[in-house]
Amino acid sequence: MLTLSSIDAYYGQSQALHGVSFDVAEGEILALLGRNGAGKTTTLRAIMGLNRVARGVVRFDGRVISGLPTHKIARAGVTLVPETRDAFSLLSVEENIRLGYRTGSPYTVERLLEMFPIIREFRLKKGGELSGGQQQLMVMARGLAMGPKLLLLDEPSQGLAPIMVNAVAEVLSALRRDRLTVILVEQNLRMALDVADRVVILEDGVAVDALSRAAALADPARVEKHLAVH
Amino acid sequence: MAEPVTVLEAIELTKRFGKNTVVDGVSLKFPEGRLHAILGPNGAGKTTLFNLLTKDYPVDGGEILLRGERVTRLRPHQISRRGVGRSYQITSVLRELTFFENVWLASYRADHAGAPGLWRDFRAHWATAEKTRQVLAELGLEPFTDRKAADVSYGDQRLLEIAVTLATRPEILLLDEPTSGLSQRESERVKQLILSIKGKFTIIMIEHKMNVVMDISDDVTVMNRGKVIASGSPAQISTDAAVRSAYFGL
Amino acid sequence: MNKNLLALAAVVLLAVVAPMVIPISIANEIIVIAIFAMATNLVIGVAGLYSFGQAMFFGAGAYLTGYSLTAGGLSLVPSILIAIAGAAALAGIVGAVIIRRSGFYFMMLTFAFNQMAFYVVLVWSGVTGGEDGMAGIKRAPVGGLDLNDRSVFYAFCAVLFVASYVILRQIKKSPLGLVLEAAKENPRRMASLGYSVHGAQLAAFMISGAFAGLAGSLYVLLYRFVPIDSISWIMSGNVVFMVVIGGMSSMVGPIMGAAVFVWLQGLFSLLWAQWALLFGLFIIFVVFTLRGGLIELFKRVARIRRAGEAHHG
Amino acid sequence: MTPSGFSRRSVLQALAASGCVAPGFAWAQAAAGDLNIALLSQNSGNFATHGEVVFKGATIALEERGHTILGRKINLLRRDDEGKPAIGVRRLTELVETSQVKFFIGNASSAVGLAESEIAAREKIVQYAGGGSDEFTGARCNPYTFQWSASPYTASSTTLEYVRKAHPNAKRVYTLTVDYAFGHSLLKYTREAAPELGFELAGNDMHPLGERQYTQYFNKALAVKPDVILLLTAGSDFLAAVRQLSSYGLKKVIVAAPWAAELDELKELTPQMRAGLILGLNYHSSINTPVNKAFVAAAAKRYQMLPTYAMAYAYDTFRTIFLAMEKAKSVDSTAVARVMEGMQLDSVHGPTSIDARTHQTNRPYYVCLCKQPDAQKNDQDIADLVFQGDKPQPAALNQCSRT
Amino acid sequence: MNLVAAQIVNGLAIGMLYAVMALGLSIIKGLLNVPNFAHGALFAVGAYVCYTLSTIGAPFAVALIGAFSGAALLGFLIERFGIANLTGGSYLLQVLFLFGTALVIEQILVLIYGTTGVSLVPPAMLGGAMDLGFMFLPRYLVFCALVGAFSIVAVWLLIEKTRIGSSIRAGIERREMVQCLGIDIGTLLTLGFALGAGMAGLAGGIALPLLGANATSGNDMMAIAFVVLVLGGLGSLYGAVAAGILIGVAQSLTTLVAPSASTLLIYVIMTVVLLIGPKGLFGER
Repeated sequence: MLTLSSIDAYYGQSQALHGVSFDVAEGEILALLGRNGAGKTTTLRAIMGLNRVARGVVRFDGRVISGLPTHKIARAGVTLVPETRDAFSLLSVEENIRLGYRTGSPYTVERLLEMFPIIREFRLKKGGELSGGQQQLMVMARGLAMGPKLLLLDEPSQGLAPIMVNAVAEVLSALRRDRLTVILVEQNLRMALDVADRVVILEDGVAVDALSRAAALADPARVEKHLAVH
Repeated sequence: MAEPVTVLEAIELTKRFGKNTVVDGVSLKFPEGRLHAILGPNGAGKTTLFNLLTKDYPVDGGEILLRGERVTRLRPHQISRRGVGRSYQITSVLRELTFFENVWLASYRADHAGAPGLWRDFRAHWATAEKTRQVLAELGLEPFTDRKAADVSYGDQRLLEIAVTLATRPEILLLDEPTSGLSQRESERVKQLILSIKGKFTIIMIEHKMNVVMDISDDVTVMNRGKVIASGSPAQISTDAAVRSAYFGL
Repeated sequence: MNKNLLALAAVVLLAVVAPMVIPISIANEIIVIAIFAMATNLVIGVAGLYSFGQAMFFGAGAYLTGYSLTAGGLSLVPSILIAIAGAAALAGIVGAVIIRRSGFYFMMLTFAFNQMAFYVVLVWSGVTGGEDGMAGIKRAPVGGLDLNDRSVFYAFCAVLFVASYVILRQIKKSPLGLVLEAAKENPRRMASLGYSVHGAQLAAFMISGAFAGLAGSLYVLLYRFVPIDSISWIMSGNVVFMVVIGGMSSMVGPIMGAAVFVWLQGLFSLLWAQWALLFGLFIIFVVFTLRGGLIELFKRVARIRRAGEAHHG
Repeated sequence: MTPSGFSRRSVLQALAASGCVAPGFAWAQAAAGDLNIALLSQNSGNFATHGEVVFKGATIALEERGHTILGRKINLLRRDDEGKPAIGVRRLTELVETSQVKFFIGNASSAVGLAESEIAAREKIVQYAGGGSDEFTGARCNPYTFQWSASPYTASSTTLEYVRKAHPNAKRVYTLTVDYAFGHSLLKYTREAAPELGFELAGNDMHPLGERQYTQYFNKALAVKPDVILLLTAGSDFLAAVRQLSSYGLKKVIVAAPWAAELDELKELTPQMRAGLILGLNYHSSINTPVNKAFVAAAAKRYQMLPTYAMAYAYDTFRTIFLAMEKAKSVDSTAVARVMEGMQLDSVHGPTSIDARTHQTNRPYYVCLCKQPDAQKNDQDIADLVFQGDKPQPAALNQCSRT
Repeated sequence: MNLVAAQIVNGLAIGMLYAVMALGLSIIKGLLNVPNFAHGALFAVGAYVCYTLSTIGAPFAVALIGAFSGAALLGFLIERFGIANLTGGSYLLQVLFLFGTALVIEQILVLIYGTTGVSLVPPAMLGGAMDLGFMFLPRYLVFCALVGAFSIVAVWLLIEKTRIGSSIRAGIERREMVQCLGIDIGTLLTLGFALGAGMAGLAGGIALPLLGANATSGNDMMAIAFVVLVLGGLGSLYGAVAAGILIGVAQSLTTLVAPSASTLLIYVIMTVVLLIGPKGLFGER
């Protein structure tokens, strides 16, 4: 469904991605792992057209989307839920979600309020009045309201209290049941491996490894050595 | 051996943004001459802690002691003049200026306590210019002397960032992810650089690259959700359960 | 170094040649307004503080000179010095109050202070002459020079003009200038290096005020009259546009801006009553073709020439 | 030069004056013995119509004598002062330097005229001013500046005299005054003249120059139930005030303004807004004098329009200057100025004299009553001349220190 | 006491006019981060459109709609062909462009309508004054306040209750994210500018019977509108409305004690407010 072929991308003036290639199949959840600064966020932003793709091509649904303006990529069915949780703080929760809604989306506002019970009670509050976790859920709901064919999720559990992490995990499982195509950037390895079908590991702007969930679970060291402590 | 002197101390430091408490009652002591690493997942509040220590942000609660003096209410440039130098996570080099100018500004500050001069061409402040060239040479950045910062690679900008911080000749050095966004080779260079200055300064460093942290730091503190969850030697930390859980959710 | 001398030579040449090709009073006004524009560039271009209240200092210089010469009964040089000191002091007071505000708020505050100054001058007509302006100003001789002679007065202004250029250019290249340029880009970083950004900006604001005061003072001596326009916000707006049209990257830009503004306005107004239309179109043209201002023209020519030389060499 | 379109000549002139062409060009004309006289008026901005009409008046004065005086060709140099003192001074200085101009007339704005009078005094240039301020003939009088407009004293007293005559029962007068020198002097003279005519000053408000919002003043004024509202304000401030006053639809209150606007400017108001307004004027086309009749006929022939203040000002001042030149048999500005002092002539106002000391033109002031909308014959038929008076400023009130 | 009440009523009406003008500025400043120096010229355009439509016999309501539409169309063109091509340039460049554009618009108005200004008598039913017992209140002032309030409510509904309105609010806060939702930011900015410009034109139309119109008559209003904008606080759309009414009432009340200070007053208020609370009265950013 999505193919990245030898992407070079820049973060400001500095080159953040060096020839990154991978693809995502329809209905698949792909986890993008790597340390801070490895280029995960830049990859998502490059797909979305927010960062310039200097070389290489991004194909989505058979057509080249690299070079298109962001709103056209969005209209083609790609949705980004950024790690910065860009809630519109002056809009109510419901308005936030409605703003994302596009006709024909299977995720109607009503259904989303159903899926995210925790935000249903805040639907008339302003986005800015929510806690970090509530905002995260709201922004995910807003992304889903667009009825995306491909959802880009950037660190949805980052900095959240455990109860909220669980709520995010539940939503991810729901997406998995819906067979939605997702690229998930996640530092929480357990959460990533819970839902992902496949894992791609970035290090210093290079895709250094790609493996299935089974392989990752079988050989955790292979993943962990790129990520942290040891 | 006598206990080393504490040069910088945070007491119950707290910072809130709206409803989110980003730094939540953090108390830490930084002894003189040691390299202290701060770890934690994204959003743990590490950079905010730095911003509080350098007074880039006003403090919502708690105190900061610098060599025993209460500095909680000072302004950023006053903190800087008391010998606290800092580098930023997002490169904050002056992109429109050359390497020379960037480092010169830091050296000049160290040389010159009063108001900046306003007649002689800044390049003609020979002593400062000489020191500037020295710092650039030490970090192997001479070839870039007259290049605009915007025109070089990210890695070289990161090195410039450190050069600028060193040129202020601080006693306490706060490095915010000095290797972020660098390639393996570049971050090895930075690591060697930090090793070479270790011991001359008190260094506090936010870092994600475990190999860097484990190889060079004396003490490690791990933060998560605004709180300190573990402190100790690198070896202790690498096996700490709370840390593994914070990182991997295991 | 070479480039500096070249620019200085060009500025001197301009000052010498101008009165030969255009009416001397217009040439004189151009060099006086150019001092004002250069002073403004220190604040806007170098320090990145969008001041829309520069006429406050120009006008302060103008009225102080007028008052010192008439009611004060002082001679010329002390009057000019009082104007400079007074304008700098006013800039110091206003700056101390508003320098911590940034961007659009700073712009609006400078504008508001300018308006307040204007109304004070308008209402305090016993001293300032109000709407009718301040009259009766004479150019007393200075050290045996008869300044009533147009050419002598022009030379007097030209010397001060070149001196202002040299001083303001030096300030731009001085440590203070570099600190200001750097603070424009990243004030937080400058503070973390230990610089008092507001202190440096306040200094620039005062220096700019002082030179604006000098320009106001010379303007009054040129026309021997203080028009109330000299402190109007329109003057503040105009000088900003001169700086932007001319180009902010060097002190030569504002000089070009002032020359074009004063001269072109006169030319257009002779051609057509609706000259402001031509002027507006000219501004739009500059905005779209020469983003760096008129000074870009020279840079482009230089670039083409360099390219040509490289080609031949 | 017409307001739109360029002619080759105008471009050449412009280039010459601004120094694009060889600098000698501009001097060539004077060297040939021509007389350069200047017209500095507002050609751009809000009162740009003024500049156009002034130019027409000047043209009639020149054409009347075939563009020659004492055997010399007269060149009329026209410059735009934008209605700003600073620009007026700049343009006049430039003219003095490049074209040896020794005679000029100018803007209706006193501020511009007074700024220029400084140069007139210093460079010995005859200025025949048309502004409203009494400073021209008062504190800032000088040997070369003459004043064509009536004294504001004459204006205030004449206007009030008419109100007294037309409305014998009117008693309470509320004044709204613009807060700068011109407004202050009108107020001063109103306070002198009103009690003598049996008016009681019920109140006064000062409004800032450039005020756009007047309803709050009228609320305050109407609260004291005046018989007359006297507007001591001018130009666009006056027009805005009248517009907003008309929105009250007052029937009983008399609205008068001794020195507010000329008929050209009144065109900016609709006939309903200005109906019944009592207005003091420096000139009206129906003045019944031989010179004026000839002038009105010339204007009708040349421009198909009724002359108003601006046109008459330019015509009458240049005509007077030319008469003085003939009398002096010289175009030397000092000689001409000496002749003008105390000169007696027949002007558009009829027999007229110029005060030798103050340089005030002693002439009548006119009061008009604006017509009801249905009584207007055409768009130039705005107001009827109903009264005139010529009470001069009492010597005790004059501040001119010349002897 | 009665006079105080009268001045407050008067101030409310005038303040509403300031509010309409400043709300337009606020939308433009919020979305495009440009101080619209052509706002005064657009005000004049609205006034002239209203005048022209009225003189050819259109009902006053239609003339007001025309005033809005005419200025909005012009705003559309200014953004699409001007400002949109200057993004990435310096802030001052955009300011300079708007300044030049304002000059051009003013001069074109002079070419079309001449330099003598125009006036319009409001329709008969809006003429005259109502006797409220303690004051005479011109009917047109009441109308002015009502239309002002009505148009503010209409804009409020547009911005709060419609999809495009929430896009505008969202766009003011986070341009990038709005694009990620599939909204064309370029079009949104153009529409936002057109809406703001239309508000200026509408204010010009409403003000026509009170202030008349000439090519530069919008500049005085623009200066006040900028003060109102800053006073209300950048980033707060409705701060401008509250501040506009506040300034109108304050100016009106000053007339009772120190009339000649009323112009000075607004700058003093603004300075004091900004120095005490640096973000204006209702600023959120």
